[in-house]
Amino acid sequence: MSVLQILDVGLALLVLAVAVWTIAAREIFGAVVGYVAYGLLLSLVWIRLFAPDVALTEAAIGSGVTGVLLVTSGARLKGAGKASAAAKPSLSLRLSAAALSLLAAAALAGVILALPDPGPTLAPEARQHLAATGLGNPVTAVLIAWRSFDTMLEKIVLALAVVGVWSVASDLYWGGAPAPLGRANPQGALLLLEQTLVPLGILVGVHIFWVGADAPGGAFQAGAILAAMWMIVMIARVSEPPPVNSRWLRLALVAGPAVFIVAGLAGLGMAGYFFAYPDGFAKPIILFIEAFMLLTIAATLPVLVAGPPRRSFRP
Amino acid sequence: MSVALDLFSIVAIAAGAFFFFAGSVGLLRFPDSLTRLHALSKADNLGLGLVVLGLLPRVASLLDALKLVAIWALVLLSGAASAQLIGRALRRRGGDE
Amino acid sequence: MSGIESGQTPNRARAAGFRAALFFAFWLAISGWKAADLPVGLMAAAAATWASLALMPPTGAQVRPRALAALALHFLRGSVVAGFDVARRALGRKLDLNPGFVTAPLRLPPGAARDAFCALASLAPGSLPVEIDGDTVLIHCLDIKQPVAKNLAAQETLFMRTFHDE
Amino acid sequence: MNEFLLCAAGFILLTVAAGLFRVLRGPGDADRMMAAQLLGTGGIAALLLIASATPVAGVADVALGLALLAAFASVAFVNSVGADDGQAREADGK
Amino acid sequence: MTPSTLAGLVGAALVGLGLYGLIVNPQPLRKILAFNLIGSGVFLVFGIVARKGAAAGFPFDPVPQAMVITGIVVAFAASALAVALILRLHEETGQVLLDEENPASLPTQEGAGK
Repeated sequence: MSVLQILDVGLALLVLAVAVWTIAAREIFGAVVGYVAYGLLLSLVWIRLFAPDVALTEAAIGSGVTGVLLVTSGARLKGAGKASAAAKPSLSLRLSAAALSLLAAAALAGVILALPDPGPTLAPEARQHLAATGLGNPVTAVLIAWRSFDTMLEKIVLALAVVGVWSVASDLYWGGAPAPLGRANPQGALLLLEQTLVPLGILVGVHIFWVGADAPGGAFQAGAILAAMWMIVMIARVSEPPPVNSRWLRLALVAGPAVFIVAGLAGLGMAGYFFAYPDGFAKPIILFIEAFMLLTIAATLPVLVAGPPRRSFRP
Repeated sequence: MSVALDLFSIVAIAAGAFFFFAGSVGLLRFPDSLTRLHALSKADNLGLGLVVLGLLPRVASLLDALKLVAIWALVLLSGAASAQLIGRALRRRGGDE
Repeated sequence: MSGIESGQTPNRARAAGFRAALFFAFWLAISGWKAADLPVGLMAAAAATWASLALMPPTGAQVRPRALAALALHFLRGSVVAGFDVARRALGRKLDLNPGFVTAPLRLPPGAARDAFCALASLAPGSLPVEIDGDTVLIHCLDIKQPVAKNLAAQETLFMRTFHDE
Repeated sequence: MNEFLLCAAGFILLTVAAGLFRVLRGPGDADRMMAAQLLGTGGIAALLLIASATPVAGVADVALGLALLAAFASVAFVNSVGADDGQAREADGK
Repeated sequence: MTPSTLAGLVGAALVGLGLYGLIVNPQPLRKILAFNLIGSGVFLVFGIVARKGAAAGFPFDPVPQAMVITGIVVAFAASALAVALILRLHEETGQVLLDEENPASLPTQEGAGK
């Protein structure tokens, strides 16, 4: 066994241990911190699977933004969580759940061990499409050029999630702004972080967006980083979550899918099928679409974390 | 030359790993939350700094070296700020558990 | 970086130029200097400068490069000493701890400069500023027998020498 | 040399994982958050070491993203302890 | 055992763990956590499929990886929606258990005003 294999096994055991803790922790908050750590470890696993694009997404969204969402809501629910700790499910339920889970895991493991190696692959076709787009990063090419329908629908799912979160609001507050993300009187260290980290974060976000055409990165990862920066600014109370009827906000939220659909229709009109990019122009068009997706993701994630409106439209 | 550079890498990275170890030990052994915060914020930043230092001779270009240093600087900034943030939260709660 | 905001245009323009140059240098460090990427880098630096000016209005402070180097060296050394200090205390057979709080006066006025100084001070050995109250800072120390307040004052002098008003 | 880098990565992961015992033991939520923060820094170090020893492109950018978000969860945590919007009055029995 | 097979097995175990947590934990927020564990387990299985599909000069098959990236974003959106629902339930009823014996009282107009 080489060092690398030992490292892999250790990493796998660590991931599993943290996952067990996330499920078994007595308090909500402990479980949430476990989940943040879990997301970090998972991005190491993705690096070992030769998937830096996924690792970056997992680090930014799976661990970072989801972590903030859960930490915030976990603190809000803390009292309720403690009171309910007594209501434990019965032994029989737990045993049957364990049996069912074991069965599911074993079946999945069996499938994985039975996978042919090398397995069925779409990589050669992806290679062809990559050549047609002029991009260098196959994952970005798949996302925007080849499987663009999936990506567009996923953007629409994001918009639907925003509609869902907003519609949880009580009628009184419709059209108003979500509760502030941060507390009054932020302390100096938070302001320092916001003043120095945010401009650097913008640079890193644009960089990851831009290299995403040819190297690991792209609109999703960059959008998540920019979203995180906006959230830090809101936590420092330098800016507040915008009201849900703000026109600019709504434009930003739909810009990505809208531009995507327009580009698809243009392809239909010009080259004969939905999402056909004309030869030679694929790369600029893809980057154009991605820029709007970046905007939409950077706007959507903080809006989802901020939650439904909690303050009336006119204060 | 390359042997010397390798030796330098090994020494620096080993030292970095040592400080991570010390930080973890401190986190586990120190008696109250605020002293544990010291262990965290001082040892692991230095550990990462030494690991970055050790990796510098191994990078392909100056660009990669600058990026490594940028990563360290960002962690340093985040670490310094979050140590103060957590410290004040602990103080506010009287949180010397 | 400290003092009253002057708000004069040339001042603001100079600060903007200075920051834009810094951000562009950071962009080059993370993204490289291929000619095709430069326009994007300039746009990113402009966006970062805009954000920076909005979040931290310029105050007309000047930086002395040599003093900055001395400051950086001082805190780098302090950071190393702090790491050894923690390691020694953590790994010793018996925990060598004498924790407690010390209050120290701050001469820097409230603002970005003070926040930055406190962040730097949290890297110094044995000290961790946890709360600022008016013009005093409450420092948690690993060993209250160390001259923490005196060291802090010396560091502050060094810091104020580096960033000075016009 | 690569073996050494991987050993160092494994060792760092091991030590920060030991630090994760703080997540188990607590006692306070702040201790848990500190352990997660330590894992973040150690994870970045391990990532850089692994990247230096194995041929995967773009790992430096992943580390850059992680470094940028290193304080993110802690900021949210500090922000939410005793969140004073009238909802979270917990009765800590510590 | 190759690293990808190992990761796949971890994925399978995570699906099992998450499923158990989803059934057993009565608190909705914990159920969200468990659900996310299942999700990341499935993503890891995608990861091994992507790795085994290495061909045409790529060390991986980019299609499953792209799907995982969209999947992570969708999982976040679903979590955010679920959290919003839970917080609203908590606001209305003061409790967060999904429990038939203690049915959450229906929200009233007065209750909406906080």
